[in-house]
Amino acid sequence: MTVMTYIEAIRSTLAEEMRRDPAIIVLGEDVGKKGGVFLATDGLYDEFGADRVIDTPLTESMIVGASIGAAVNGLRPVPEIQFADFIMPAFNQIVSEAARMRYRSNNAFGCPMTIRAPYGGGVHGALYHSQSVEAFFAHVPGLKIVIPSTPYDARGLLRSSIRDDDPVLFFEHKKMYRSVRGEVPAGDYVVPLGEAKVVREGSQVTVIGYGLMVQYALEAAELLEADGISTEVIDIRTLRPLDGQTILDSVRKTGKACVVYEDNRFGGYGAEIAAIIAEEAFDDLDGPIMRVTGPDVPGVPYAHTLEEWFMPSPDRIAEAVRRLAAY
Amino acid sequence: MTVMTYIEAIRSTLAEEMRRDPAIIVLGEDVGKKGGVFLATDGLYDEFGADRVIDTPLTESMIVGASIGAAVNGLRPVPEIQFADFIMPAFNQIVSEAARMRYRSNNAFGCPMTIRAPYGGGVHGALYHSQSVEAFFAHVPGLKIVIPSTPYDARGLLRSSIRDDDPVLFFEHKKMYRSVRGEVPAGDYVVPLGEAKVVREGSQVTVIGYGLMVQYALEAAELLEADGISTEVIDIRTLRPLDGQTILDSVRKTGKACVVYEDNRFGGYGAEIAAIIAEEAFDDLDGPIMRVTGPDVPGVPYAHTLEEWFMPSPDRIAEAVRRLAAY
Amino acid sequence: MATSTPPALGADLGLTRDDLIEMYRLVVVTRAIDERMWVLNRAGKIPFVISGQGHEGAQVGIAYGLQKGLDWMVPYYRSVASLITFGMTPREIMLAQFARSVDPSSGGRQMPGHYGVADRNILSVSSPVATQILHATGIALAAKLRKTGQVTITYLGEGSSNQGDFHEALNFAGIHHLPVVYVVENNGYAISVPMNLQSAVEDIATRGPAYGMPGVIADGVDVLGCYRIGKEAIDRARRGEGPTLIEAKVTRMTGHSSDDQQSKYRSAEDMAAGKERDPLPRFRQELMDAGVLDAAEDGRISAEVKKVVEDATDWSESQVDPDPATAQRWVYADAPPARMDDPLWLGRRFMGDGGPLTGEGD
Amino acid sequence: MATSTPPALGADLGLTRDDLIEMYRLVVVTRAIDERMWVLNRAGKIPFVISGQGHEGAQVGIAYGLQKGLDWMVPYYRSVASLITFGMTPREIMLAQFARSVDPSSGGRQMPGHYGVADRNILSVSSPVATQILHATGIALAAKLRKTGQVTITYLGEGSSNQGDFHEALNFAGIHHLPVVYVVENNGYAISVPMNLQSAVEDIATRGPAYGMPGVIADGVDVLGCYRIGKEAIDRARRGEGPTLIEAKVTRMTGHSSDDQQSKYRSAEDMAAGKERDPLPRFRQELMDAGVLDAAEDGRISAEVKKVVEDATDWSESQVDPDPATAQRWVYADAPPARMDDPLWLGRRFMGDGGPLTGEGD
Ligand SMILES: Cc1ncc(C[n+]2csc(CCOP(=O)(O)OP(=O)(O)O)c2C)c(N)n1
Ligand SMILES: Cc1ncc(C[n+]2csc(CCOP(=O)(O)OP(=O)(O)O)c2C)c(N)n1
Ligand SMILES: [Mg+2]
Ligand SMILES: [Mg+2]
Repeated sequence: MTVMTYIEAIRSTLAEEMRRDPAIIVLGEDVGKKGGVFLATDGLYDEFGADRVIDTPLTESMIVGASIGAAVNGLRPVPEIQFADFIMPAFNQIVSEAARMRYRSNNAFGCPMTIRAPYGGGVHGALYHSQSVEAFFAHVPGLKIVIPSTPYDARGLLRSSIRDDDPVLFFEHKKMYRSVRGEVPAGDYVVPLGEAKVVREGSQVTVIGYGLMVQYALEAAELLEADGISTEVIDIRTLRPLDGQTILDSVRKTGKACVVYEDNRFGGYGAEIAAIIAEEAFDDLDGPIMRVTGPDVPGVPYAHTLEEWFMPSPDRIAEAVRRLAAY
Repeated sequence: MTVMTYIEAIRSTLAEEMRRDPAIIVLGEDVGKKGGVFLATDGLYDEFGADRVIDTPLTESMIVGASIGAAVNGLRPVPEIQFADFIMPAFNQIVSEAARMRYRSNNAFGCPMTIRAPYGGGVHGALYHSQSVEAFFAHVPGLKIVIPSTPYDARGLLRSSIRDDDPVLFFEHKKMYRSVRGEVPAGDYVVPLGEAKVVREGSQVTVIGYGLMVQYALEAAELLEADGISTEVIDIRTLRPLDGQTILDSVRKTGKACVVYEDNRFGGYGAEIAAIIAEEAFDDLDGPIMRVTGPDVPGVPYAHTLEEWFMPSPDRIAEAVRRLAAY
Repeated sequence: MATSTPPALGADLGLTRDDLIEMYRLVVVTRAIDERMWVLNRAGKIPFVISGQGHEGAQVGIAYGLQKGLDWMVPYYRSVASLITFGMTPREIMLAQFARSVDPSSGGRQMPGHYGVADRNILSVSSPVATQILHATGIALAAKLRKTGQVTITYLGEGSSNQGDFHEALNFAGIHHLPVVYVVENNGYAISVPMNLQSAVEDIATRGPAYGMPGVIADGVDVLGCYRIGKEAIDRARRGEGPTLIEAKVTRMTGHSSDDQQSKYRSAEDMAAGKERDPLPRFRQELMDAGVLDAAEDGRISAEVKKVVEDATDWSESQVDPDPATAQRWVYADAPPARMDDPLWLGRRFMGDGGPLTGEGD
Repeated sequence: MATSTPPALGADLGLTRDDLIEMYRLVVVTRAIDERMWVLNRAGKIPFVISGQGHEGAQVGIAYGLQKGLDWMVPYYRSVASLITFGMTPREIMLAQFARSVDPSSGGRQMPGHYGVADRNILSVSSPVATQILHATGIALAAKLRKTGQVTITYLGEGSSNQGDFHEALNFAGIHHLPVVYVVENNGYAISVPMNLQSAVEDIATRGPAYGMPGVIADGVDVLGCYRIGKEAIDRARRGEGPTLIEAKVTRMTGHSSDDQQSKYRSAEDMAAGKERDPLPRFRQELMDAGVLDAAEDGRISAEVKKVVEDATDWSESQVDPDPATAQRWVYADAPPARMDDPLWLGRRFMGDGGPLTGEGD
């Protein structure tokens, strides 16, 4: 067992996968000599050279579109989008092309690639360096969406993503890069896509989240334990395909569900989880399905006073669970 | 009272608004001499000339991006995206720019424009001429999303949209263009944005939809009446800002809700409606919140056998309501 | 008729008489398939046609220099002549029109015009224009990195070349000297929008130098001229000298598609001038003048083509429609998981199998 | 020192001595503000700096020919010198650094570098690069249709000019001969990516002709040369003759931003060569050589600028932070409706006001 940071988990896994499979290339803005603006690809250029670690022009549609072509012709690209906020110029290539290549060709062509992008707020990045964009993509059949919340999962899920034969969007919460550390075993383990995980067992309320919000939910659960409230916490890990069974099993046990996401509330990813619970576990529900989310303004504002106002926090999660428990 | 088709309602309202306000311009691919591929802008070029009815290059990002600039400098653009499927290249301009201009500038700049686009399946248009794209945009604070289901509402809502000071996405179901007719009064009435409508009163189950699905829900309600089931049907009309009150009032009355949308189920717009009901009206619910939707495949396939498989129908809605009523 | 012996037509291009006849046959068969589509459309048998009439000369000429079984083609919706030149069969083209289950392009999932055949390195095409230009660029990147020796050719209309993806693709290919050939088929219209409202320059080829690559104009009625320009670009790419932008000046002899009425926005003279630039009679005359083709051989070709088109039509029409039970396959490579985004799982009760209303919990 | 009287510097450009001094002052004050930002950053007072050092000469020169109060400016994040030339004040620039509530650019909502002032026709800027090029094009379209006589100028980096939006914008402006000037400030790097990996051509100006417009290279150390090129483009636009693409060759004297360590990817020689192309000492020397400026006047300017920067810093720092109670305003022009997407409505119970857990219905 080694202890490493979240970003080191990603960096080391990229290096190991590139050693394992010569078809893997990394491409994106500043991923080469600079090693990425967060240093997630640091060292790869030195080890694998300019052919396999490609500093691209500042053109996201090209980064994804050329990756699609490269994937079709035998490579396994791992493009980086510098910030999830800047994935929008590539929206057409991801949603209209990568996601649909297999279905539209009746399985004649596939598109194995893993698009990595740092996302999330709380880092003083303002409207355009703080976004959560998972809801846009989790809605799209043909894509797989992964958001790890620990170094262990980051390694296991990144391996599974890169080895998957379909396009995966792999979002990394940038606030966790250096603030979250954790144990990782040696060896080539994988965490399969499509499996959620109960990260804390409890009996009264189920809290469901992903990414940084799992960390916050666990902090909230500690606060709640002091109040005598027993909270179960589920880390979704793969947003698509979703492991609904693990969620339903838990909610059938606790009878109460609180969905947490950092993105804008209205139409956010967690709405689907609430809808599934309301459809499939209605008889077991003992209270309304709550959501703790970011507010419905267009992005996290910059000034620290405003940024604090935006972000969901352990306290706000705990407050919601308290009310739900008392319901 | 005159009777007109859905598309004639749109065409005539565009012409009337352009007569009323010289700041309005229409721009897009083939909107000029050809009058649009569906003829929604037919006659405008002849009446208003090439300055106000602009045949653009085949570049959606430009169509929206230039409209943003034109709106900032005193015009009121009404860009057309030829098919909603082809709005993706403009995603960045809509989501990162138009939606955020006012918020990010603290109200120094606004962006009044109405992006029109035909959407929807059942017209033999296959994967790329059948899409429902509302979920992507309804999630975005700063945008308003409108989908009328009758000629009356098309006129009243298009007027409100064009006169609104913020960016509106106005989606028109292309299957309704010529198949739906209805009465429209003379005069300059508006239907305000943000108001849903109970289009059929009933007591046992509330069906909530928009666009073509409202027509299907009404057909289903007729079938159900024959079975002795009383169905209330709500037409959302404005997807953002949503009139939640009308939905909650109805569900509190009937105790049962079925949400209908044509888009892929997972993470579709209706998930938010289900989530809101599950959060706000839990105590009044007498059954699970159902959804009747398109399946989770990447688009409506072309062959008629496959297209039929995809599309929600009055029968499928009726079947869902029957089960819910019996619950 | 020609009794003296000047250098044989095509000899300077390395083309044999068989090559010339084959190129001619490719133009003829494509035109015949296209005309059949319109007949089928008017007969109500296929709901949608998008036509390449007027583009065939440029397409056959430019694609004839490719290496089948090695190179890649990334087509667009008017590419039927390119595709047939590169090895797609008339039956395969017709299957797409009828959207039958054995259609190799999409199993009937896509509209006609969205071709693709994996075993012949023809990439599946979508509707949003110009996206494929980036895919071709990525295929060429992989070819370069993997040292496969493959050349990739891709096609789009002049209207589509104004899309951002075109700019980003050519720039990247220019930077890395990728083995790719970009062909803009300029027919003067993007549906109804004429060239002067589509583009700030008359010749799209002007844009080549903006990406550090040659921009070459090919005259679409001159099949052998197109071959020469195509072959040069393909060879240049294969030698590792980088990409080329070819603009083929062609004519759109029909409406944009079966949904379009071009008389609404084109003058009669303009349409007549377009018809004048039909590559088929010109090529036939060129071959006859050079003594490569005579009326008898032309008749044999016509008869053969007629049979091919009959066969392709009848055979395709007789194939079965796709089975709705297969409609949910191939969203992913792995079998649909018994999970939420599988319609049979979550939506089972409304997808027709009448499962229970509530979950196992009750 | 110059005792004979050759034609006065700038006379051929229509610039008076006062103009020259003012242009110099603009360069000096922008540099001083920029340097102050770095001091404040190191002192932990502002978390992020994005710097225009090395770009000021081109910016002042090109923008000096605009008509304040009429024309439009659509800037990018390094545009401080352009903005000050066009009428933004040092206080307004500093307010953005401190993200104070009275910041006219965004009320503290955006990161520093995202300027905009409505009453001076300076459009609010976002982070995704090159989007603003289309906004400028649309502003120019409105100016043309409304016959306002306005010229629009917009700016971006050479890296950003590879984005699709650039292509689509210049093409549209070229088609309609819009009154707009596109300025690419080429500092050789997009963060760490050097020119040869960003662009297939060395000079972005090469791309002008691809859009039917002149592409002109301006040397960013030659302030008056930049003025000449800028003025010509502005005048041309105003005369209705259409757009111009200007490429200003500049140098980035700092890291990309305060988050960047440029020594990781740039050699010491390369960075030293960049510093050599600092426009400030060159312009000072040029003015001194021409007898426009002497040491005493330079000293007076420095002293004045020092005061301006002090004032801007102290005053801005003393302003209040934005009030979180305002954070939900201006999502829309109308007051937030009491509806679902108003966080106070649906989310009220978790937004801090402790409302009831269930709705009115129970
Ligand atoms: C992104 C996108 N926008 C709009 C369309 C609709 N559309 C299909 S073909 C076409 C015109 C294409 O013109 P051009 O590129 O010149 O090719 P041509 O059809 O003339 O061969 C348009 C507007 C589309 N398919 N994709
Ligand atoms: C669409 C998008 N992708 C990535 C970024 C991140 N980013 C900010 S500035 C920059 C480099 C810009 O380089 P250039 O255009 O040359 O301007 P310079 O900073 O050199 O002035 C990058 C990659 C962004 N802001 N927007
Ligand atoms: Mg064309
Ligand atoms: Mg630069």
